[in-house]
Amino acid sequence: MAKKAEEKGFTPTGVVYKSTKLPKPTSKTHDKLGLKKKDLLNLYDSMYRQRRFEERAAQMYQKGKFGGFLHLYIGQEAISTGVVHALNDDDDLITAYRDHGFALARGATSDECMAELFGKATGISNGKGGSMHYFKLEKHFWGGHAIVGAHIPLAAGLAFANKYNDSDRVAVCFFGDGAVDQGALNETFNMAQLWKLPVIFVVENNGYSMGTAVERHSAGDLHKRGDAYGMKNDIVNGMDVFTIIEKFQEVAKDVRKNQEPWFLEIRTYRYRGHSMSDPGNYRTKDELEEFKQSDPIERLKTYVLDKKLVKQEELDEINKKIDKEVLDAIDFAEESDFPEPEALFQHVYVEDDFPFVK
Amino acid sequence: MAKKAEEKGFTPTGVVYKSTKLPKPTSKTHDKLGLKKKDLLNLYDSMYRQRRFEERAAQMYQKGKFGGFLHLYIGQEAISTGVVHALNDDDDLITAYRDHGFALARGATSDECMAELFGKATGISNGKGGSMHYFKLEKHFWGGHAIVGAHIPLAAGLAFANKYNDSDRVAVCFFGDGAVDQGALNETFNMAQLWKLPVIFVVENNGYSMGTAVERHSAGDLHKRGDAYGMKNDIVNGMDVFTIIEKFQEVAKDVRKNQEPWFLEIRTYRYRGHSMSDPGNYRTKDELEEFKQSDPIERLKTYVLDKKLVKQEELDEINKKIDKEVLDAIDFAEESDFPEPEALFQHVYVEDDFPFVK
Amino acid sequence: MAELQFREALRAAMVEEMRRDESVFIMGEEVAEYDGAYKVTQGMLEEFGFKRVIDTPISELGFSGIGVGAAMNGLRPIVEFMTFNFAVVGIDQIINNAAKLRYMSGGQIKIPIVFRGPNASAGQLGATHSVAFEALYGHVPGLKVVYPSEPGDAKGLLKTSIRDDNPVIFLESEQMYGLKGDVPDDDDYTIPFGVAKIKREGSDVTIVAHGKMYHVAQQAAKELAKDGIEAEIIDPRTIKPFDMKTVIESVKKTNRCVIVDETHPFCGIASEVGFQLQRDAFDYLDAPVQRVTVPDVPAPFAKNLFDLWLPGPKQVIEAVNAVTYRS
Amino acid sequence: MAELQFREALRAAMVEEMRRDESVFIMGEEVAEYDGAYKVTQGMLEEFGFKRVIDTPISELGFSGIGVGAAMNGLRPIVEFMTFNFAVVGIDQIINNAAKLRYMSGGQIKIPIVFRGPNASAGQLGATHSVAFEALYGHVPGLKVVYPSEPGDAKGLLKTSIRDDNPVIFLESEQMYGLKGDVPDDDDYTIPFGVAKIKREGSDVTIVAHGKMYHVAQQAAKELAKDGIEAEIIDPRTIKPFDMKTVIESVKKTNRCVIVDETHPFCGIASEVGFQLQRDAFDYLDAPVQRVTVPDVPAPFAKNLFDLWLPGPKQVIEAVNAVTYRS
Ligand SMILES: Cc1ncc(C[n+]2csc(CCOP(=O)(O)OP(=O)(O)O)c2C)c(N)n1
Ligand SMILES: Cc1ncc(C[n+]2csc(CCOP(=O)(O)OP(=O)(O)O)c2C)c(N)n1
Ligand SMILES: [Mg+2]
Ligand SMILES: [Mg+2]
Repeated sequence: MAKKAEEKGFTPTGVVYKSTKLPKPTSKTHDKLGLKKKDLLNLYDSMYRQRRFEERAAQMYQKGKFGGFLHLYIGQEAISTGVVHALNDDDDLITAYRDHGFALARGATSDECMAELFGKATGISNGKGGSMHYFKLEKHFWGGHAIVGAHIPLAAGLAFANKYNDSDRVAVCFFGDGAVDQGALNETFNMAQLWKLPVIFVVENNGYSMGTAVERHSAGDLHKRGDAYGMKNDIVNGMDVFTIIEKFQEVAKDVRKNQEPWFLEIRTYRYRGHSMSDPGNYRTKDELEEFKQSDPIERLKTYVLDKKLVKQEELDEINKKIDKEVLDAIDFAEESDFPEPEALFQHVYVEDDFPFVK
Repeated sequence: MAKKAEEKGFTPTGVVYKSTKLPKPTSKTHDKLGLKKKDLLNLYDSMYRQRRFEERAAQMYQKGKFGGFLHLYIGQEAISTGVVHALNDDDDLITAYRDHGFALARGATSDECMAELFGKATGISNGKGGSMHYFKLEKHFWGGHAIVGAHIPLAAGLAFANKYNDSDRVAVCFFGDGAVDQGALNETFNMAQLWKLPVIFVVENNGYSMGTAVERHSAGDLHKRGDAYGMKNDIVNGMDVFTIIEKFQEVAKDVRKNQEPWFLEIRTYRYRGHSMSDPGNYRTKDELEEFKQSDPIERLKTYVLDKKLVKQEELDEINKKIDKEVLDAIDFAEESDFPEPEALFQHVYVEDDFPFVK
Repeated sequence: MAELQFREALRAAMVEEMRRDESVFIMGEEVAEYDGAYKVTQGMLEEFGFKRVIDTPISELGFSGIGVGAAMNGLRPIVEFMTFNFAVVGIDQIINNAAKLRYMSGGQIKIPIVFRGPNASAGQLGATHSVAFEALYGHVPGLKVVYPSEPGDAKGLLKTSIRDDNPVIFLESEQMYGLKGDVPDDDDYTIPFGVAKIKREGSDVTIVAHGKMYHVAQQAAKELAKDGIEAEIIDPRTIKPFDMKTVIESVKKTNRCVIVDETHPFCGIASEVGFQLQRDAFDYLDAPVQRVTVPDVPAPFAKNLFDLWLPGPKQVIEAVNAVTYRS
Repeated sequence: MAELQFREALRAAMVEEMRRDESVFIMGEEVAEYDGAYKVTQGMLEEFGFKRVIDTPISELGFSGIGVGAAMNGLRPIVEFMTFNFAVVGIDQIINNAAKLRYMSGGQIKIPIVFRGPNASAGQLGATHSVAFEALYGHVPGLKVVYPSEPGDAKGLLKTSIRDDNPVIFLESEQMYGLKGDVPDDDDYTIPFGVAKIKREGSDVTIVAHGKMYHVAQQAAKELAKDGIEAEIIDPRTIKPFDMKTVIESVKKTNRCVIVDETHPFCGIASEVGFQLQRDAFDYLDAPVQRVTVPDVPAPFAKNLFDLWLPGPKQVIEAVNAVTYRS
């Protein structure tokens, strides 16, 4: 379809781009990372829940059970899972619109997540946010943000408050490779470095911003955007949960101690289209298949089985439990009530009696 | 007044900041740079005009002859002068609100520049822009922009059109160190590099963004903001017109040939306050005096006199001519008419009969 | 005359103008290789190549400004926003640069640029994705603002916009891209700005409605007709300039007016039209002008709340009942 | 009660609130070491130190967002813009994040933040530095908007703003910072939002005017009084919520209304007030509501043009003559 790159023009096209290249995973074993059997099962449980939840959500979407956009995190689960394991429960997480995985990893229930998709009052944002706007403040999960890049300053603000209040909390901000091109990132990086804010910025470089391969939208290696400010930075393999855990333990420790920001580029891949309507014509099947070879769930499974740390039945047990949990969540969502009509005017302001203009 | 930096907080204060450090000037002599006697006199003429124009403008402002803001370029004249010499006349220049120097260097008359300050119809922007918004398109001078950082994308757009039209023109964009913190810069840098636009971005690092020393507002060395995108960059001494000429000849040639952007950090100093109302308490007298030692006009003068390239009388002649020119410009401005009342509704749209809402 | 989808009509306008004038080009997120997030630009990369159909990074501030700079320097950019909600991060380039540079330069600068893309709500996309921006842009002198409701108007007005030497904000609707309608084939089919169209004649009440709301007005009018109320529907088509003359003429006949408008009520389009009507047709009004708008709250996600939020025929009928004193 | 300058009244409000509540802090360009571009924050660094009085880079988008994030996480930021014209580059954080996050999170998030600084024109500063933004912010649900005209109101309303748990846009005027007026010393002197003040009583015409235009209205009223016309002047003080009740009550008495407003006319504050008046006080209006605004053009630099551009008593008198049928 597209013209040749040799033709004179601006953003080149028609070239088969290799979207992203994985750095080596860690060679550390689970015990070196302090992971007990219980932890390994928990990691598996968390990743599988995210995967299963989204597979079912996609089915429900295709059945027309709910509207709006739906962006799936499938393929990237090692990141949410590893980060949540490595951090303290009161560290603050914030992400973009591809947010189901983080909410679930942080302990939101399948019920409330599914109900949100259905726009029900029992949803994680009371049905007012939808797929892109999950929030769960009691778990220190700050959303779910759909203006690309616009939550990056918010993350620095969370960290600012943590530092102001002498709290020991670290804020972690996730965004896609597409968000790296928003000026919000740079303004925030500069202030975070100047003010030495305890925040970890993380780009989940999954190779594409919608249909645009990363080298077609960003000049230079993404992690280098930190260099300009003297911000510590690194590249990380995002398909291996051990690597994520190792890196975030290390970085969180540094940030907590030195009260200084970090920028991590995590290389990963999304198996599905950008959203449900995306056929993904901009990439090759081969590329997709290659990344599926490093599937984080399969990888952990193989590891624990090969090392005989866990029995197949134990994993089957988890699968069964979660399969049922997610099916129940669909029932829960379907049976839940829509918000009351009055909810339309609630939560605009803190007051319930604000005199809205008619 | 200010508290100690050791106290816990964010942007530190109360420290005597060394705002900016000059790199070495070029050791090349005028003939190595291809400068004839005529050129040397022209350079002197240009710098002295800018200086004298602004000294008089300041007097008129203090006398209450006109309103608005007035930001003086005094101390930085080697940059405008050197750049204009090094570039082709149809290369496109654009700058921020500290714009008198560039307009004059590019051949705008003292008359039209002074008349603009007075808000007269004979002004360089017909009295509609004022000090911060000089425009002279026939000289490829694109303004005069007062939203910090907002003209940086415009410069890339000028370069985009030049490339699109296969023109050989290069666009050069000047901005202050304060503008480096605007996200507009980064978004533009990324696209300029991706699209290989023939544009030279130049930060005139004069040590301060208003009252904020550069290390209090920007993390890291400014020129490094180019590294993130793989953009060629360098630091330049801005108090020596030969250095500017040398560097811009070299860089413009590279940009013209390779159709790729550059980022230059020019270290310079402004002698006056940020604007007329600024007493400049944030800096020491010593610092100011130190920089005045490297005054670009004095420097050129000493050079041409020491080398006996030019006689003192020749310089005196220029001074006299320009002193009179600027005084005449004041008369011209005072005697010129204000815009006609109809001008209020002109130039909003290209049509003269646009049906404005009442 | 052909029957085209709204998106096809927009594409036809752009393709024809790009064939006609080398200086016209389009840039935006996913406009080239992806063929457009909503397929408005489908096939354009193929025809015009990647010099004139340009994928941008997600840098609305940057590429809006690059567009303005390119326009200053002789080109005629079409800048597509994936939606106008995302243009908010780039809005400084529109309201401070595009709208004001000509004025501040004393007429030296000309900025022939079109900013276009979907506006207002498109179903359950949540608060940040559902704002109608015509009041905001209409408020800013130096911009022209267009929001067509039908494919034919879309083609003619987009061609006019591309040929216009001023910055034009051209608003569309995701939900109308599939809408079909008659579209003249004529390569020079342009529609002048500031000329409203009476799209339904009636003598009992004037309904002013643009963009997506125009269709809501039509539905309401059908219902009302069953009840013997004949509504005259005026589609202003361009928000700035706004053709108040046609509205006032109509109100002189009907003596009643309802404005249907997807912007928020406070300082919205309806406020402006209503204000001017009371000022300039005071003696002709037999009832206060009423407005039907989204409420003064952000867009909710839940389907039931969203349906309450978005104006529908029911609210229009109620407003007509109010101005005709039937309620 | 002390006589204070407007800037001193603002400072008093901030200083008192910062003494009262550790979680209140201020950030912005030149607010600390420089003592404020317009000296509103003079001495605050000295008292509160550089943890709570913070100089920012020129990164309006970034520091607005950091403010919102800090507010979400328990602090109560005051964000000073050097002027609201510069906030345009950061406006996404205000209208997409600050205004909408509470709603989208189903009420989980609370954002107690004040964005404050000079608004509207301040003499010959050119088109990019002269915009009045109250219509734009008022249009956006989720924000409260305040624009006081006198030092006493400024103190009381700023204290209310800082204590409010919602995002508040607090508009000031460079040209009014030196204005003196009586200001209560009371540490708990707060003024509720949405309560207009009748600042001059009269029976012949109602003039609604806020911010800098309030003073223009007062000048006009003085002139008119010489002519036997007694104007009632209402200063709404807060734009959102807007106290229409007080306006309507007044119009029921005077039957005529003029709105003086520094926003541009199209979808400006005057449009909204005028619209609501015709809708809700239709039967009480003896003449169409008139508006006096800046024209539908950017601000010019030249003194003579600027003076034509900015509404003055003359235009207000003309409008009053129109509504009283004296012209
Ligand atoms: C400011 C803004 N511009 C455009 C969009 C539309 N949009 C939503 S997601 C997206 C792609 C983002 O890709 P990336 O950041 O790589 O995240 P990923 O989808 O890969 O997780 C775009 C263009 C938006 N939401 N906000
Ligand atoms: C977006 C924006 N924010 C703030 C301002 C106010 N302002 C004007 S100039 C200036 C300082 C800029 O300093 P710098 O970029 O170093 O340029 P210099 O004055 O040194 O030439 C500030 C804060 C503005 N004009 N635009
Ligand atoms: Mg991506
Ligand atoms: Mg500077």
